[in-house]
Amino acid sequence: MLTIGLTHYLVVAAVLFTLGVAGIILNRKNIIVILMSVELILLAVNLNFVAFSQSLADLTGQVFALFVLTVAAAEAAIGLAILVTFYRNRGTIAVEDINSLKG
Amino acid sequence: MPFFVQLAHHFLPETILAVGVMALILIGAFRGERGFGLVDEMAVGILGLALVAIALSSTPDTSIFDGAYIDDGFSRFMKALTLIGAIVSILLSVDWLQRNGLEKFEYPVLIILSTLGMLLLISADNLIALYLGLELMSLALYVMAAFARDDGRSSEAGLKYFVLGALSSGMMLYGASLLYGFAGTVSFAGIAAVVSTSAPIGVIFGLVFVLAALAFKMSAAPFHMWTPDVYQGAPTPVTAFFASAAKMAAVAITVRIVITAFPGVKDQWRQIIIFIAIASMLLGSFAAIGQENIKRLMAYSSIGHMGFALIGLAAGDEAGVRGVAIYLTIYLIMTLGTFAAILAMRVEGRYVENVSDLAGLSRTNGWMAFFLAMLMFSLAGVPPLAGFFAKYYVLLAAVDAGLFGLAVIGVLASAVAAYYYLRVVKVMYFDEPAPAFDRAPMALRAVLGASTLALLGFWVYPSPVMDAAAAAAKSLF
Amino acid sequence: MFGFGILSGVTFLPLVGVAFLLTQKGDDEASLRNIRWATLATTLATFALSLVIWSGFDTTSAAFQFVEEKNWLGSGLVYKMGVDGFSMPFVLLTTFLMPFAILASWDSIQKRVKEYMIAFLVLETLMIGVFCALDIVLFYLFFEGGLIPMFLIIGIWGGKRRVYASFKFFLYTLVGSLLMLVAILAMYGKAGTTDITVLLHTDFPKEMQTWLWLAFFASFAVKMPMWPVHTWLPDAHVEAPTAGSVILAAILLKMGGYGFIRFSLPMFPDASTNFAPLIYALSVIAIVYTSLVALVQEDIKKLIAYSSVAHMGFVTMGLFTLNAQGMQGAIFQMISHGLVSGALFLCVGVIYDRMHTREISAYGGLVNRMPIYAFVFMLFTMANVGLPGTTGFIGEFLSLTGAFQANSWVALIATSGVVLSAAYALYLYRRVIFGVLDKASLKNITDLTPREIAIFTPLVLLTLYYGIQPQAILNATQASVDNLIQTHTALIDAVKLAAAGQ
Amino acid sequence: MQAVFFYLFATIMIASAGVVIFARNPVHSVLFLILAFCNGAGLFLLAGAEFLAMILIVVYVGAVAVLFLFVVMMLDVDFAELKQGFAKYLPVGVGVGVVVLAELGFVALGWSSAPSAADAAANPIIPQMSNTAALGQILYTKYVIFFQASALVLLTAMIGAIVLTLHHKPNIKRQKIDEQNARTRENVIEIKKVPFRTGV
Amino acid sequence: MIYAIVFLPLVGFLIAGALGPWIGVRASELVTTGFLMICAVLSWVVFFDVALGHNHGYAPIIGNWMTVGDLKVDWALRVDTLTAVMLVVVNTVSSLVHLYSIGYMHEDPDRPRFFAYLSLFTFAMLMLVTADNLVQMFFGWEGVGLASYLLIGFWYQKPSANAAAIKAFVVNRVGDFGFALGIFLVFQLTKSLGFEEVFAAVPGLAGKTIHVFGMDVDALTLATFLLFIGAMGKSAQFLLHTWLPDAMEGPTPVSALIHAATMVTAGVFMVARLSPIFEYAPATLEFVTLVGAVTAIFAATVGLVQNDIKRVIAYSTCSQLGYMFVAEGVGAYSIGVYHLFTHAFFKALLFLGAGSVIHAMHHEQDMRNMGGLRKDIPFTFAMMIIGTLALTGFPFTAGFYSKDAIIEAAYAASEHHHIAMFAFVATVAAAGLTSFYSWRLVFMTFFGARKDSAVQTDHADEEPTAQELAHADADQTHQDHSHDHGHGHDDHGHHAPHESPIVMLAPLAVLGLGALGAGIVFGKYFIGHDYDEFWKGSLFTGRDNHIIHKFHDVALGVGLAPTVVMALGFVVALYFYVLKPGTAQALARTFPRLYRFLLNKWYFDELYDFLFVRPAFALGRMFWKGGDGAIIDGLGPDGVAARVADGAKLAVRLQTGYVYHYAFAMLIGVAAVVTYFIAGGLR
Repeated sequence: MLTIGLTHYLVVAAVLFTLGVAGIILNRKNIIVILMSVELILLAVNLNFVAFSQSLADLTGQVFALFVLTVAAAEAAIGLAILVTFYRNRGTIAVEDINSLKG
Repeated sequence: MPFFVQLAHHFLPETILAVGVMALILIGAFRGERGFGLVDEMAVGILGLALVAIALSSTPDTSIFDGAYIDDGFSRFMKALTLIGAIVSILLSVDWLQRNGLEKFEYPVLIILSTLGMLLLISADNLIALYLGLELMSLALYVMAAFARDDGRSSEAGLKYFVLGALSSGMMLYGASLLYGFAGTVSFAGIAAVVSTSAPIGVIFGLVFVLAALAFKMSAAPFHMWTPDVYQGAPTPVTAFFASAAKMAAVAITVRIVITAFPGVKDQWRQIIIFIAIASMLLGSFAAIGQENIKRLMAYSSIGHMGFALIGLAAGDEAGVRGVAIYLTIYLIMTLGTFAAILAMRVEGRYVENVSDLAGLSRTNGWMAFFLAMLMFSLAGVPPLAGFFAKYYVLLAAVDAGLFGLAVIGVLASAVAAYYYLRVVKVMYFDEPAPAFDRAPMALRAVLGASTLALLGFWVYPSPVMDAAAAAAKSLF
Repeated sequence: MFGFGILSGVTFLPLVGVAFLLTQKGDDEASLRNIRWATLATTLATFALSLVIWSGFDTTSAAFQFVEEKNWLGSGLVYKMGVDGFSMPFVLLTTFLMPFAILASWDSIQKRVKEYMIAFLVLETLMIGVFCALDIVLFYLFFEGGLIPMFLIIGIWGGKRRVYASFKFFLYTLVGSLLMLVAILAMYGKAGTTDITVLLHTDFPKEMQTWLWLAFFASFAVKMPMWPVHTWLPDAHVEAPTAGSVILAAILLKMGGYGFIRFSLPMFPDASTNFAPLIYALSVIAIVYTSLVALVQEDIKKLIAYSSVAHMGFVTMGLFTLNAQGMQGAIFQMISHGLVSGALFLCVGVIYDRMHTREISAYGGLVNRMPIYAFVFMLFTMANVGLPGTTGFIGEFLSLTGAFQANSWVALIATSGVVLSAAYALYLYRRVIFGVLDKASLKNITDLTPREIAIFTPLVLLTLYYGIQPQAILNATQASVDNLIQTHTALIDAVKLAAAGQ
Repeated sequence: MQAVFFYLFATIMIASAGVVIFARNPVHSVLFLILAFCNGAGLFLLAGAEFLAMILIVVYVGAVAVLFLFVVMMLDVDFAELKQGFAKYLPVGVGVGVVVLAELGFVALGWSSAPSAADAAANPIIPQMSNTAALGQILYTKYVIFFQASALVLLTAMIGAIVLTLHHKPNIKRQKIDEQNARTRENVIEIKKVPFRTGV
Repeated sequence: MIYAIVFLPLVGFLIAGALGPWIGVRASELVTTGFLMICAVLSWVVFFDVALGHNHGYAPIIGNWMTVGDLKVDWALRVDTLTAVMLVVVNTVSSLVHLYSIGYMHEDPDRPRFFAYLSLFTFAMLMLVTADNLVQMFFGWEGVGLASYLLIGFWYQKPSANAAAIKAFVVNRVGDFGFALGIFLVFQLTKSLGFEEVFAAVPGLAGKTIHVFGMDVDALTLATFLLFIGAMGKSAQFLLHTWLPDAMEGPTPVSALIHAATMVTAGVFMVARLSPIFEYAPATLEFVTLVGAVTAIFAATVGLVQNDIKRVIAYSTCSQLGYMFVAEGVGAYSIGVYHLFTHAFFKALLFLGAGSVIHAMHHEQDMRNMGGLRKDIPFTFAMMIIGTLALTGFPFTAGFYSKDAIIEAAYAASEHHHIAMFAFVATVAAAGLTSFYSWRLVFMTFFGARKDSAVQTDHADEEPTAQELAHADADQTHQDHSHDHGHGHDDHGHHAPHESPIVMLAPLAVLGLGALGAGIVFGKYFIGHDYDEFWKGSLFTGRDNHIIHKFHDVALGVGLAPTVVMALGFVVALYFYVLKPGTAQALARTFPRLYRFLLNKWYFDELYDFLFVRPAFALGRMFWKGGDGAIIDGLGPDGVAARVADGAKLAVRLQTGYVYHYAFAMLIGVAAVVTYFIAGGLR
């Protein structure tokens, strides 16, 4: 329990991942929170990579995590840009209101 | 192999696109709003150049960049399809963009960037390359979906696609991390080597997450939900691009990863693929019934078709992959043709996209009605049109692999699907005419006619496609 | 040229006509006339070419003749065409009836004539192809492809409920055929080829045969159509334009029977033997059931459509008797039905063109003004009833003779169909033709025009000629039938021996 | 000691992640997201990924999270109330969530890498080399093509953000220095002689 | 020569039928009648050559009809004594009827068609009697059925005629159903359908049992039984008789030709032709006897009360056919054929006479509207008397020889044959009844007071006419029966009865001659001393069958019995209708139920209507709306389409448009697959 091993990291990452997914599904308030949830998921993933990297004594995991971080930043930028566009058109970003396309 | 040799021999199409897109951005930046026409034409040229580069390359299958990237027959085949999809999508888009005030040079630039992502994706031979290719493709697609930024529906489409796409990326990454953690390597070959000896539940987890994300990209059920909304909301030329090029890449990487990285757990992934295939075919068949918006109809149709393509993958052997390759080729032609027709649906300068707007088309525009009808019959898989051969080869592989149940469900689903394709034909041929369409630009007519002729004549001289697909499939095994 | 043979020629000749029609523009009388004559000429040329084939056909051989083969599609698929005793009569029937279909549409089709004629010519190509194909996938191609033009013919030029009917027709047959497709694929997997001549000599395992048989059955039973998957037929017949009904009844329905002879019986002998009782049961139900239904119809075409189902019951029953009389009778019955039901639909078309209704109650007493028509209709009614001296009798008699040897109960019930067929056919005839002509709308109805007489004359003569001299057709099929029966018997005996050995 | 910090970081991170999701005020969500990132960086440090930890702070907290905050502020969204119907699906949603969590936990708890995994390592960690240097070594040699690709990703993001949000609004008065400098008296001012009592 | 006999009528048919409108009415009449005259003469030549001469018969093959496997069927014309007899009967009566029709139908505009039909019928009948195999016989069999159908429905504007035509065809088809099955069984047993081959194979099959219809039965019994069902249909025997009275809707010459002299005797002919088979099936023969006897008595009882002049004769025909079957049933085929021969003359005579009466009365057929005609049409009256005498078996007329022979044969056979005794009693009783109704006809028509035919009798307070009842059930859709039988009634309604023209009377005379003399002249050949020389083996009798010899030796009482009852019948009729008119009505009122029972022909039409016609329509409707509509379409295409539509609705409803639902779906998808694998892994 006191020696922190791979499993500890994996469990923490799993919980964080689940929270992120739950955030997307349960959140009904606004879409920004969903974007944040996505960031949480990516954090969990990075945690996994780093933990594996340490456990396997292999840098590849960290490289992967580095790219994830990079891309996540780009993703966040685009996500927010689309969000702003949407807000300009509709004047809302409430999740419940994003349903003019359905069926 | 020296880096630049690798670039020149095996990375040429990608290099052309990357360098080309820089140039286009510069041109666009300097010419501003007026740059669209030039950039657009140059974009076609660049993509065409890449296509030529692929067509002319005859190098043996080679892995480059320390096993991160592979240049083989399969990738060349799929890249060619993707590039064709991209080129035609641009051709289809010009008129629409101009009429809708969206003639921005960023559009072709984004298409090329996205296409570049697709090429990376198709050739990816490790998880990092997979991820980067996927994201490069997707980020551009998110933007393109929302490209009509003054249109609320376009924004909504972009938003939905983005949110769900980000979720799927997260899932894929989580799966990738598990795979990496288990195998200690991100290369497909390395994973294959490890997994062939033992495959604990953790690996299966990783596989499921990765496949879920890829299924999302190719819009297979139950990860398809974004598809109808995005297809409907996105600008129509963008939808065409989604439905053509993007799918090619997504299916290609799915095929590559399960075949090259997971041959040891074939039984497991086959079950996943079968599940996804059946769900997609059923959903695609049922949900499209009663759709009034033809783009939405095509969205559901594409879901069903992806399910069908996956039948070939489920067979998991060379014949199956060949089937998938043929299927995608034919599907690409059908999709582009259909979207050409959809883009030609313009009444008094206004674009319309309801099935009922096609009413009586056979009398107001006989040729277009005929072409579209043939496309519909082909999509329904009625012989002797090419759509039948697409289905034939995947079913053949499935039956050979003993997947009778899957094949039977597949054909029954296609019978249901035939209903809504027929409905389009019925509206065009049996109903009283609606207002006639404006004359479509040359590009649309050419694409529509050429694709229909290709479908009609496929059975006369199919061997180019057949041989290429066979060679492509062979390189994976 | 390109090494294609005469069969490809006859198959694709109609497409040449199509190419010509495509060059025709305009809706004026002159171009309409051009279109009609060109179509007629094409069908006549096709018929002539098929006669050339017929003249070179060796009836004493059970082998495939005029075989041509081309590599195609790779992976075992070949473009292979050929005819034998089973297919030759159907090729002739098809090419023979097409000119009549065109003539029957001469005046009655006034809108979109060019498209109509193109649809028919394409349909002809596909129909001939079905009977000539010697590759099972090629067969399937033609078999399914025929749905498209027929769908359009019913849907565009059909009656009030044409949409429902065309969809029902298309989807019903599609579902059946798709199951057959799966079976074809499985056969390919097993045999490694789709060449029919090879498949005929492939032994499929028993278990597999069962499934393959059922899948083929699904397709052919719908196409036949057998009870209880016949319900598309009345709707399709009723709504289709006259020529469409003619072709539907005369040729498309025969594809199911042809399929049974070409595939189910020789390729899956065990399963065919095992499933024969099922076929018998469905056939006799069809005969009695649909005859009774025909009795109460109010629509002329629907009545004839139901009677077609009953007659196809004789065919399926005869085919599965697996004796010479039954099978020859069944094949003959198909040819005969092709002539007779085609002619009957033409008869309906004659009065439909004049009155634009198919309600039986709208007619009555036509003989007063249309004696020639009454005679023609009577003759075909009697042929439909199976009166000796007409083709209808030969088919019915032979298939029943065969059935009696195979299963007396089946023959007993099926024979009762002759009573019922007399009842519904004469009841129809009486209500349409006989009686006092007291309906004001009929007062000015005219008798057959010379064009119509020209249509019916050959049909009348052939119906009578083959009723008295059926041997021309029977000879053509004999070698193939004998060959099939011998092979089948040998196979079944071998299986029995093996079973006994264990 | 390591364990203490691990538990500390992990607990705070998960707790703040929970707040991110459930906070009613989106500004609070962003702030707790930053907290979660900081603690995540702590965990990275514990796992020996110093460079990544710094990147996380610099890029994520410094740029991404601030961008979020900026957008939240800019859009000025309401504190949306939970709508009806939410409770109806909650049990199902929570149920599925719990199942997923249990499964992930099951995998995590029972984790064991393949025996050959450590040997398969393509880029073994060399203890003598600093984390940053080692990463740099790989990134600019072996994975340079990915490095370029990620650059294209960022380019795409830039173009995308611009094309979606940059508005060239007409009728906005801007200072055009070159034009202003280029003005001469001659072509700006025109002198007219106006006769008396007739008006212009 | 035989070709000429058989095919001249066909040529006549084609000429009159195809060219009738061009060559004109008169030419059509002359061509067809002329050809038939030639045929008749040639037939007699053949008769003298084959039957009375020493020619043993021949069967030239015209050509192959069909050859399929073992089944080989040829077109051939078999000529032997039996055929020769039939040729004579058919062609003689037919030519006379052609001739007669020239007069009878002279008002009808469609005469070419009529004569064409008559010739067609004759051709078919000749094909039947010259058949050398069962299939060709079936060809003729159905051919005469077709001609009968056409001729009954000749006046197509009459709904009742159409109904009767259909009824005749369909009821005959019921018989054909058995005939066809019989042919199939014979083929199965002997692998052949040619008479020579079949007959040769039959002795080897005697007593053999086969397994058909799930039972083990005696092969030949079943075969003959099935074949006999065909005979019952064509010869209007009990249970399948209902069409014959209705067939009187056709023109009267048709009734004479088809429904008295020739076609209806096809069944009798068939049994005689197939005597080599029937002889080996004693059980069937008993059945034949039974059916014949029941028909004889049944038809006679119904004939007692009918008022339509033609129907009386029709029932009489039915009854006489029963006699013939009784003879054949007891093994005396020659007697059956002999009665067929004599009956053809006197029954044709009676019908043509009745036709003459009807012609005289301007197409009035109800005897209650007739009376006292003997002075107006004396020649017809005389001929009718001759016919009646022959029918009732007045000594030395034709009927006397043949009918008495049957009764005696029945008695003679009764020592082996239980049913023969019943047959004897029945035939004797029927002889009495025959005498009664025949004389009743004569008395009602020719005696008593003249009635004005122009005034329609008000039937309201009387019993309904048989005709009304017959048609009430023949077809539900036609409830308007006009009494306007035939053509020209209105034009000539007010003229007095008149004698018919010479073309009608000449045939009567010829037939009258036959009715008087055929018995005396030919008796010894058919059933007497020259039996063997005459038949030359064309009829087969088994080794134990001595009936031809035994019937001559029956007791005197038996021989006298028919004559006595005949006389009795005459007396009763005389009393009822001449001496004390009104007795019949009184009797009818005393036994109303019996009267109605007989008048309505034992309610057979109603029974069949209830048992077959209505259920057939009801079943058809049920199968159509219920089976096809509700069940097959409901569960099949329409049902599937509805379910698919439901599925589509569901799929669309899942597509809510909410992002979180979509994400949730993805999660569920992943969770489901993962759970599946974990569950699989744990297992």
